Amino acid sequence: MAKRTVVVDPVTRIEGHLRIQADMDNSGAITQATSSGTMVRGIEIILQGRDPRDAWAFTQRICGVCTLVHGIASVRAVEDALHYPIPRNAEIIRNLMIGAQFVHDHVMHFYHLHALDWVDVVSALKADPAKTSALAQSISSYPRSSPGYFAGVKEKLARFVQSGQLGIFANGYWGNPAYRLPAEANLMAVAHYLDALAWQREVAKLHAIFGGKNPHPNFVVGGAPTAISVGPDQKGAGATAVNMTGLEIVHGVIGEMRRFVDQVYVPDTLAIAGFYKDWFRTGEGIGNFLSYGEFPLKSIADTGSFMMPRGAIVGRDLSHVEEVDLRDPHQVEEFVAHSWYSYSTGKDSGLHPFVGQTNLDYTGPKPPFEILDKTASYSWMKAPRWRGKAMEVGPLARMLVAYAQGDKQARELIGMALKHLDLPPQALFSTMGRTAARTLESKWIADSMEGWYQELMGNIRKGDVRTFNEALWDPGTWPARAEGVGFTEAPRGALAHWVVINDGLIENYQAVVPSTWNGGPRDAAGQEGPYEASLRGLKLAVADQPLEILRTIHSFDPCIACAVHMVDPNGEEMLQVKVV
Amino acid sequence: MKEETGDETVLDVLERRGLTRRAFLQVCAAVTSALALSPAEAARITQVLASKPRPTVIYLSYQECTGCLESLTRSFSPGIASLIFNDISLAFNDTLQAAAGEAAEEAKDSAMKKAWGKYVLIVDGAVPLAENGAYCTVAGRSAVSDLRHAASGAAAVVAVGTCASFGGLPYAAPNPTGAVPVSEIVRDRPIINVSGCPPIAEVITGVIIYYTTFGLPALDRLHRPMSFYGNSIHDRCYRRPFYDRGMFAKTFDDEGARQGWCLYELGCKGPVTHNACPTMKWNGGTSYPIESGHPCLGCSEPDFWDKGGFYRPLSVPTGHWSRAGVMGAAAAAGVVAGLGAAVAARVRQDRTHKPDAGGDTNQKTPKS
Amino acid sequence: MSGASLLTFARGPAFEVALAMLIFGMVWRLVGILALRRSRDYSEGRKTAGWVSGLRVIFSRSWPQAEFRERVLHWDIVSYLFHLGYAVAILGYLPHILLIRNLTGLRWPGLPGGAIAFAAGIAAASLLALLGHRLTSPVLRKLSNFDDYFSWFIAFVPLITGLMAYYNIGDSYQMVLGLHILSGDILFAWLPFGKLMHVILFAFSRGKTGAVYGRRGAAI
Amino acid sequence: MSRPDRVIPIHPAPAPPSVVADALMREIAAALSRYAQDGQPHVIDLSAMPLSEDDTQRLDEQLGTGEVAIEIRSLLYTRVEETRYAGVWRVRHEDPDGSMRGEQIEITDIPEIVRASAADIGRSVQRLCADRAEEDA
Repeated sequence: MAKRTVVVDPVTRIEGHLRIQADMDNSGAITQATSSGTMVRGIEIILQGRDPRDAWAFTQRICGVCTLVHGIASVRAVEDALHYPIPRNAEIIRNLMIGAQFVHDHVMHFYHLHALDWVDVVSALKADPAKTSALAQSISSYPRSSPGYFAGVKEKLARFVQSGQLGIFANGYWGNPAYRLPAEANLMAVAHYLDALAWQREVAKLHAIFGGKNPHPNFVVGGAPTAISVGPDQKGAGATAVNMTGLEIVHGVIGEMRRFVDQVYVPDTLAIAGFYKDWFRTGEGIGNFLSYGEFPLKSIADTGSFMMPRGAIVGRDLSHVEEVDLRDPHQVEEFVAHSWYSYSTGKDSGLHPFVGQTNLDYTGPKPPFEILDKTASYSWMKAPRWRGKAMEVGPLARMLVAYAQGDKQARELIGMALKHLDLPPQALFSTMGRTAARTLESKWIADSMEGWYQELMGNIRKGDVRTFNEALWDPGTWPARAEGVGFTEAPRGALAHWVVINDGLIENYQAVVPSTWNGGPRDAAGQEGPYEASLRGLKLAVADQPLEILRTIHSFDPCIACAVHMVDPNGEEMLQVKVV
Repeated sequence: MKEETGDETVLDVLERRGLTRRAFLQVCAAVTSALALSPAEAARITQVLASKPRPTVIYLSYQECTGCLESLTRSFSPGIASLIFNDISLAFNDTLQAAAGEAAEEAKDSAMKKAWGKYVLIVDGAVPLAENGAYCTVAGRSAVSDLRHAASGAAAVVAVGTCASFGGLPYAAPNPTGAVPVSEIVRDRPIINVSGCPPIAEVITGVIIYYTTFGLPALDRLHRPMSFYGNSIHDRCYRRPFYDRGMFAKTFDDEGARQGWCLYELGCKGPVTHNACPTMKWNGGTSYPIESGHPCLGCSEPDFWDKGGFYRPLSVPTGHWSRAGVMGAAAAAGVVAGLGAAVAARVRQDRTHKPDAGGDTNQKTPKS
Repeated sequence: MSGASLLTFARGPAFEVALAMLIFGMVWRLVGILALRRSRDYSEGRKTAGWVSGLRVIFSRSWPQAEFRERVLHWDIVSYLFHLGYAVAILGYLPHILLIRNLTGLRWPGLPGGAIAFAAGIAAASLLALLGHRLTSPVLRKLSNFDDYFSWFIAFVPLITGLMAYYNIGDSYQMVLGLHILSGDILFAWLPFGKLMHVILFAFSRGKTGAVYGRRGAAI
Repeated sequence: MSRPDRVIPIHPAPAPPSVVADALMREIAAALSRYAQDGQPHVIDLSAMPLSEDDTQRLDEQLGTGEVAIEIRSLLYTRVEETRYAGVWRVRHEDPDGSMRGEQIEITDIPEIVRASAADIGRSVQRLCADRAEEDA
């Protein structure tokens, strides 16, 4: 195999369009990968001079997939700047909304994006429904597991294939030797893939109750927008979506989520992972992990009360968790050495987001172009660094930080999985480790949602229906100048927004998003981001079926069904990878 | 595997796939239901689907957040919607393409070529023009050139979402990337705008299904289908009676808010926003923003990002100017002009009545 | 211009310009009048506290004198209806109150939409009647100048566009609302420069008259 | 799922009267007598109607269930049921995930969707002959 550069564009739609150029050596192993964001909308520029209470709606449109995370980070940033406390009920509602986003996103990612990297759909046609049923019943109490049910799924699948159209399952690498599941496991996964499709539409209803719609549910600085219209003296009971019916829908959704995670998602992950144990040894990336923490169990100001703790792990060292301070000018910095931006302080300098700059400065080739010069600027993403280091963010980072801090639930969940799979903790630093961490945290969150729901109902019963604090709503009450940072854990990782408010209006706004942590370009010192690093050394077993690249890229959760489109430097199509 | 001829009907597709006429009747029933058609129109749908060649649909994305496509997938199920999109109409979509099972770029080109001049082009996202289009590139090509090419072979263009319809967020002041809506680039094709940020799932599917069966729907001035955008949110809002009675929530969590009073005072843009939220609602009819206590952002209207703030009531000025400065200057100018006028009047007085005639009590007040 | 952009224009730059003109004009007129040279009255006042009479006249002249009452009363009533209806529509309607709050920080509870529409309807009808009177009465017609008709028009348009917006008449609500707000902007801008300034000046002119006559001991 | 304690009183909105159901029953009666006279079938699409819950319930009660029920498992899942009035059928189409995709009342002897079409029968003949030939060979 000759040395070559492959271009993968677009890879996925994380915040627009992602392009990867990978240099390969003679053996077909990737020697260097570059990750480029090829779309920019200048939202940070658009925000300047606007009412900070409006900012959530703008930033939410950064991404319609993990739709609510930017809204949350934004309202928290403004509240942080104004020292604006919100009622506990609002905090709970936000927890429920973020939690629902997590579970929805993770299940969708696993079944509709990632599972087919491991599951051979066509092989499922050879499965025996009775044996599949036995297998399913041996690992889970999920009720849809009768031989008849699996026979029905198989029949449907057969009809797809016979009609010459695989529909949603088309164009995978079916038959590739890298697939290792027995036919029965494949059939079971296909059945659950279909179930998850119907399930996801239902669980989006939680957002519709509290936020009016999904995608892009509504938020408000100072609390939650929806007044609770239940309670002994509420004459208008039923007047808002958060009435008894609405709360029962919410509870129903939580029940659906827990049921699906417990009975389907967790058993499937463990079953599939058991067949791919070698993937617990590859695709690590950089070994530095960062979590801002999420799910305040008391209040957002009390960082110690978070269900998922905050912290940083450097160089795989699980014995030590470093403290993270988002206001510290020496911790989070963004670099633009290889990005299409300029800084007034110089191209190689790093800037803390409070003094961050968004000066679009495109220096790349005029489109149409074939190749981007990796030694120059090549991305619309900046390169965020923590104390100068590239950090991986996401489920693995969260679970590791919790694990390293001795969190009981994290230890229990990870311990259970490792024991089940008979693996050491080091196995977590891997492609499959990332995937498993995602599943485990889904369970952790889904179970916690029930508790938050009960806490909310308890408050309502006690007569506490407060959801909004009016005290600082009027900009006339604000200080002349304020700075704040709002953070959240998005399903794909740590996210924070920094806002500087001057005279009631936004003076500067900077969002540092998970995609830039994981997918950003190299920095001034030449350090790669996690995407770039994790692809280094990866080999394709079958040249035109880069299943291995997909497995690793998808383990970072590139949010939705994507098309990986590879072109060689001459513009000729060489490889084409499509993922359902 | 898939032998496509340019003029297959939906019935042909199903028969080729080995399905019976019963499946066809099921599709007709589902489409009828999706569009809420009268029995007379329902009969026509059966006829159209059995006789008219199925349209090719091509879906492209530019400066977007994927929210529109996400919304679309919320209505997806293994049933009718995916059937319509994947099996009957949709020939290319970056994201859902996997389902069609053909090499993406090839599929796009061949689908376009095969149905050149006849396909329906769906676009989401705005298109940036600044920097020769470098602010959004797909496979190294600028969005604007990609769109021009695709549109030149389209029978009609459906702009999904407010970004594609009216520019949306990228277009918001100061529009750093020079973004424009689809209609600025495509000028010689019929355009249907399906606005909203994002649009309601069932509205997107409804419009596309309508177009693929009946052709262009009736459109309003902004090229939005009347059937979904004919009424304002305010007209159909369940809180409208409170507006009429003068009962308004003053904050997000007062007595009025809990009792579902009108959100006008909190900045609701319902009166000037046309969309189907109050009737169709979101996520399977669960709720819509106003029902969930938040004022309508007006997201299906042009320039909704630039109307002075989401929490500023409609009747309140948008106030982009520095009011204190400008108004102070106006007052100061008024003082100067007033004093000037008075001095002029005094001078005139003095000139008319000689100083030695002082003490004239019959002095007339100057003409004002 | 589309309805939406008209509305944005009316709420934005047009309003700011109108407000600036209103402030400028008001200050100009008031300063101009207050800074005029007052002629001294050398006679000995019959009463010392002329301002009491001044205050009284501000109100007493709000009702026709007995001598003229029979002849003018019903037109006075129509005029009252107009002024009251206008005031209720402006000060009782929540969207207007929110505007005033935005400008001054003051607010008060609003009235139901039906009451506002009724008041505005009365105001519009009486304004039409007054115009009819002006056109049909030979004396009034002789006395009327451009300012009278223009001011009538400026006062009438916001009323009628407001009613149209309320009842959603016309095919674009945004356009009608935009026109309504724009007509309000024009009303603001024109107010200091024509006879509409009487909303402020009536107090000064009557007060001055009352004070002067009071000092001279005239029965008022 | 377990329901939360019902200490919170619920104030359900008064249900709108079931005017639509009554109108529908009149339409069905008229259509059935027309069908009896001149064999003119009639279809009422329920999905396009503003049926309240009360309406649906009233309709279910008044139409009842008759002797015949047919399931069609094709692209969608369709259930065809005769009502207690012979010649009046209810046809419901569902997605595989169970969500309703359309519902009609048909006044006819056998609903159109149940019949095997000539084209389908033709294809069956070919298939059957081919299968037989294979078997024989």
